[in-house]
Amino acid sequence: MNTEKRLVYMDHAATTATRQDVAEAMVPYMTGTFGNPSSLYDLAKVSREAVEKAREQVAVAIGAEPKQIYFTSGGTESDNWAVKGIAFARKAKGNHIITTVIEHHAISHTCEWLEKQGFSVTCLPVDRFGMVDPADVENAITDETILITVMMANNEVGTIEPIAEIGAIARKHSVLFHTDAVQAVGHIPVDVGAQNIDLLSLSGHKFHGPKGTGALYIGPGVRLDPLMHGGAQERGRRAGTENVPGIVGMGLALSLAVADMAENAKRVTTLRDRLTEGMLAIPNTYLNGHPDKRLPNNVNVVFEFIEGESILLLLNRWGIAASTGSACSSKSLEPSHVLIACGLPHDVVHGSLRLTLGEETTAEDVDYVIGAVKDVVQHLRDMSPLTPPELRSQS
Amino acid sequence: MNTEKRLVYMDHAATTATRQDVAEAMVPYMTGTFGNPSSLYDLAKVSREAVEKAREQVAVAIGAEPKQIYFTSGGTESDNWAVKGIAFARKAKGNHIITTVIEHHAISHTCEWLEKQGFSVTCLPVDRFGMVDPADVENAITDETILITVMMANNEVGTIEPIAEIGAIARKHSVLFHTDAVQAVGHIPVDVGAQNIDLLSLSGHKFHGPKGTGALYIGPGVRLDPLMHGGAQERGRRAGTENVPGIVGMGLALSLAVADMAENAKRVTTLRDRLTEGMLAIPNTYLNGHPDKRLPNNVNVVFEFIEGESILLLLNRWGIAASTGSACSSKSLEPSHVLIACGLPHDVVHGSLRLTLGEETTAEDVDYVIGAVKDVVQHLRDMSPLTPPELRSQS
Amino acid sequence: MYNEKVMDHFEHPRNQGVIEDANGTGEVGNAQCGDIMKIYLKVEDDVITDVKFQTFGCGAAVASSSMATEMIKGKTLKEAWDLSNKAVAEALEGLPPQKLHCSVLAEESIHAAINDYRTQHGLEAWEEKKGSHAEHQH
Amino acid sequence: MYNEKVMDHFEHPRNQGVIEDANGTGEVGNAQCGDIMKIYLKVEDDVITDVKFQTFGCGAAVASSSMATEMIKGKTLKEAWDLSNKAVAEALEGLPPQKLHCSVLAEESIHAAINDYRTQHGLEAWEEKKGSHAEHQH
Ligand SMILES: Cc1ncc(COP(=O)(O)O)c(C=O)c1O
Ligand SMILES: Cc1ncc(COP(=O)(O)O)c(C=O)c1O
Repeated sequence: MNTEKRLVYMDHAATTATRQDVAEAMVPYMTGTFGNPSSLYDLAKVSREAVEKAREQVAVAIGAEPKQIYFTSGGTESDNWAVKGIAFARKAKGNHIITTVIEHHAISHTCEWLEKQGFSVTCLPVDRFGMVDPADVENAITDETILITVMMANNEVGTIEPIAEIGAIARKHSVLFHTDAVQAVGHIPVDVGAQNIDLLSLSGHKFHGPKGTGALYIGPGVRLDPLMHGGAQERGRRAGTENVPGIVGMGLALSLAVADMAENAKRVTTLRDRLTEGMLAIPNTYLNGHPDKRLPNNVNVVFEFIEGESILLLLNRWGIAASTGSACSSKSLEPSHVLIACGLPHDVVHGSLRLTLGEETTAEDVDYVIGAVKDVVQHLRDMSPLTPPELRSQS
Repeated sequence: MNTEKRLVYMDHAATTATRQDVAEAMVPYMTGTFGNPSSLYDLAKVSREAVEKAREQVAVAIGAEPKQIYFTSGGTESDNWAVKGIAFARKAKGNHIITTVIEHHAISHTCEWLEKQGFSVTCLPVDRFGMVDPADVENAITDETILITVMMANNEVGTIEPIAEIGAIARKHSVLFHTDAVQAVGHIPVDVGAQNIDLLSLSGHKFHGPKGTGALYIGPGVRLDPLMHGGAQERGRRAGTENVPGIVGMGLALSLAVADMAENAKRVTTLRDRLTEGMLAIPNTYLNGHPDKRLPNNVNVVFEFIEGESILLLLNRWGIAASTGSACSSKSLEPSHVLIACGLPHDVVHGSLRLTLGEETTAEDVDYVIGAVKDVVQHLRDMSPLTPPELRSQS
Repeated sequence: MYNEKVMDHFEHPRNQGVIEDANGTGEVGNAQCGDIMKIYLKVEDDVITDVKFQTFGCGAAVASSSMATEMIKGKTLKEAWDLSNKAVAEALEGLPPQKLHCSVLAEESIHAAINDYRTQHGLEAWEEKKGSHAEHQH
Repeated sequence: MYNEKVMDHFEHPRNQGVIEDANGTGEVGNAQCGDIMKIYLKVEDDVITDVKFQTFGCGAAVASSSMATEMIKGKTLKEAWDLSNKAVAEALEGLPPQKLHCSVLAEESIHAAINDYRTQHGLEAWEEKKGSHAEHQH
């Protein structure tokens, strides 16, 4: 650790800071203009208009109409609502749901719970790049199929799925299609029309908006049960007093993210590729996910002979915040289901490292991280009983 | 309208402004200390500690232990989670739920949905003061009963229910007991132990905390299905990236509310009684809810011969924000189920007005409101075909 | 919720009150539904020379009464009969969808008052167009 | 997540490395579970005069190896055998509940190394106390 220590946040896929301007835009709706938008006095009107403006900002960002956007408390709620809402609303039509092995737990655990309620779930495999095959989707459809849910971009390995093709297949067979676009929205182009999407989940804190905010896009004619029963908010589909400041912040953050998206993605992709190169220069290191059909900000690699939590702890001492798919760092003590699904051997899966870049990431940050990771990997390989002699330090 | 116009917020039961100090305490957790509490680096540690501090603040406020507090996105989510969570977890034990006619829609619509899923719901009546009779609860219990849910204080008429007694009955019969304490917490003393409560819902924006925050208290040994499936947050019971700023704000707001509660309640009760007196001095006007077992901040009256939405619109022109149980102001076009349940005739129920006071309400505000309401009521009575001649203006 | 035109008619209702010597009156709605409209007509030579209303109801109900009475004043009975709820809502520059029934109430109360005049004067009551009130559902 | 003591042993592991002429070695765990611990013993006159470890695993696994080797250095084989995983965890001033199995791994790897020494030297392997490893479940 002979370099000057700096703070480098490389976990943008986990969460992002709320932009300063976004936070500032929220505060007035907390303290001054705090009215309940459902009320009828003037104070409420201002809140209501702010909510409707945000609805339009979100709609525009994904090619939807404002009235198709419903605000929620986050990606998890949107996912739960879409899947359970469709399942319960359509159970008279059929009880079969198609999903994939690489979904976020907000989808997979929801599907498992629905299985306990009598639904039947098909969980499609992926190839070694984490890619779903649209042909598999088509083959899995039965007369009973009521919903297909496939994520737009994977949160661990960054692979971008063939959503438009899957959507077209769903439409051809008149099956509803939901996509968890939590990692995609604000980062890559999304268009619910062109991509044949019936329902789409997004989450505010993944694009520098506030935590505890999200939205579900519900396409024309799609009927689903509420997840939140109660008041008549959100045109009777999602009850609960509206989180006005959060909604305002999410709308603003998304409109800003989308405005900068093309330029930003280009810049971040360059840095990503530089970082990937630096990682792969370390021997016995492999890239996870798709080589180019991947999120502009995602690097996910696996180092043989060492374990991920140890890597994170040592990187933390370098001031670097990152993530791993190792079981040891997960509360469930299960290694990443995504890496396993991509065919990574069980004994290697523990050595993964996910680095996700952001707008503020610089080339210096990247070079600093490359140096730190090299040091850390060597340190841990020297300690590991698995490391072959030629990879040990000459000390 | 010959008085100087002021702004008087009389709708604290709908929502409250986030305190300035609370909003300021939240901002750093948006922009600087934004880490995902589930991660393992230092940035996350600060978030995690802030969340745990808030958990303790909430626990202390209701006599619980921190590990029994689970953060949610609001009162609606807490209610949905409690009722659906228990229903699905215990459906093998029984399918019967006991509730009351005066619950918030977050409970009543949830129960109606569960009825469609095959559960059976008993909806207990109330007396003319909106009070539930504990004996009715006991009589409704069957071998199939898995949950009793009765609100702690009613949001429309302010009546405080005999929660400790109902809790004791539930315990005697080994049935779980949930209470929607959204209107109570931070306003009147709550103690989950002394009141025999197994599950309790609360909502941050009702005590000057942020919107989009809430909590569910889950007592020892109580098992329920998640409403939000996904990640392992909140000890695996409530998935979704934690809304750290919101949680911090709610914890702080509640601890401040509870610190001032006794003094504040005394002051507000005095103002409430002054306002009630002023209202009842208007002829053909009646108080709704219980005369003294009611929330310190709630005044709910009904004026014969006029309609509530009109009252609100005119009060708004006086700068007064208030609420009504009239069908005309509700999106569902149904008049208040609570007022109907209290036995108010259908032709009178439309003329109700709810005024809910707050910490910042002054005696001058109260007198201004009394003057305004008198003027407005007379104006509308003069316009109404129902008003008897002796109540019309001499013009 | 309401536009400025509606609010203007709600706060400054035209023709509010009673005509003591009205020769046609009509009342529709009921208190249970939350709105009642009563129309007083003074008809001379088939022309409405004066009109007043009393209304128990929401902002849209009051505004619809006010606007509708303005629109029929000085009109023949036939012209007044033909005033549709849609015309009233349009004159108000729009009502929220759940409030359209208030304009229907205005149409209905005018019809009731006209037929009251007609039957009192030995004329046959005019018939409502079928289905025209589909929107007024409680 | 970890206390300072654990982090100190993780970042500055004591006795990490290999003893080329060890007369007892033990390896437990497997890569699939994410942790492997290997212990090297140098035993002279029934006393552990030197000990080293190699570990593949998380922070708690490394820290447990480091602490356990410190605790048995200079001890008799019997004393070393009696070192419980609980004692290791306590010496580390506590481990998160889901990480307690790492201290079990330390105990097990020491036992394996001791029995390796014993069997190599014509002694009978000692028997594990029954149920002592209940916490180590993968
Ligand atoms: C792909 C994906 N889906 C869903 C979620 C859940 O979103 P949130 O944590 O905002 O509820 C996340 C992030 O954690 C995610 O990456
Ligand atoms: C008694 C009661 N329960 C539940 C709720 C719902 O809370 P929220 O709107 O915060 O979801 C409210 C407030 O609207 C309430 O008054």
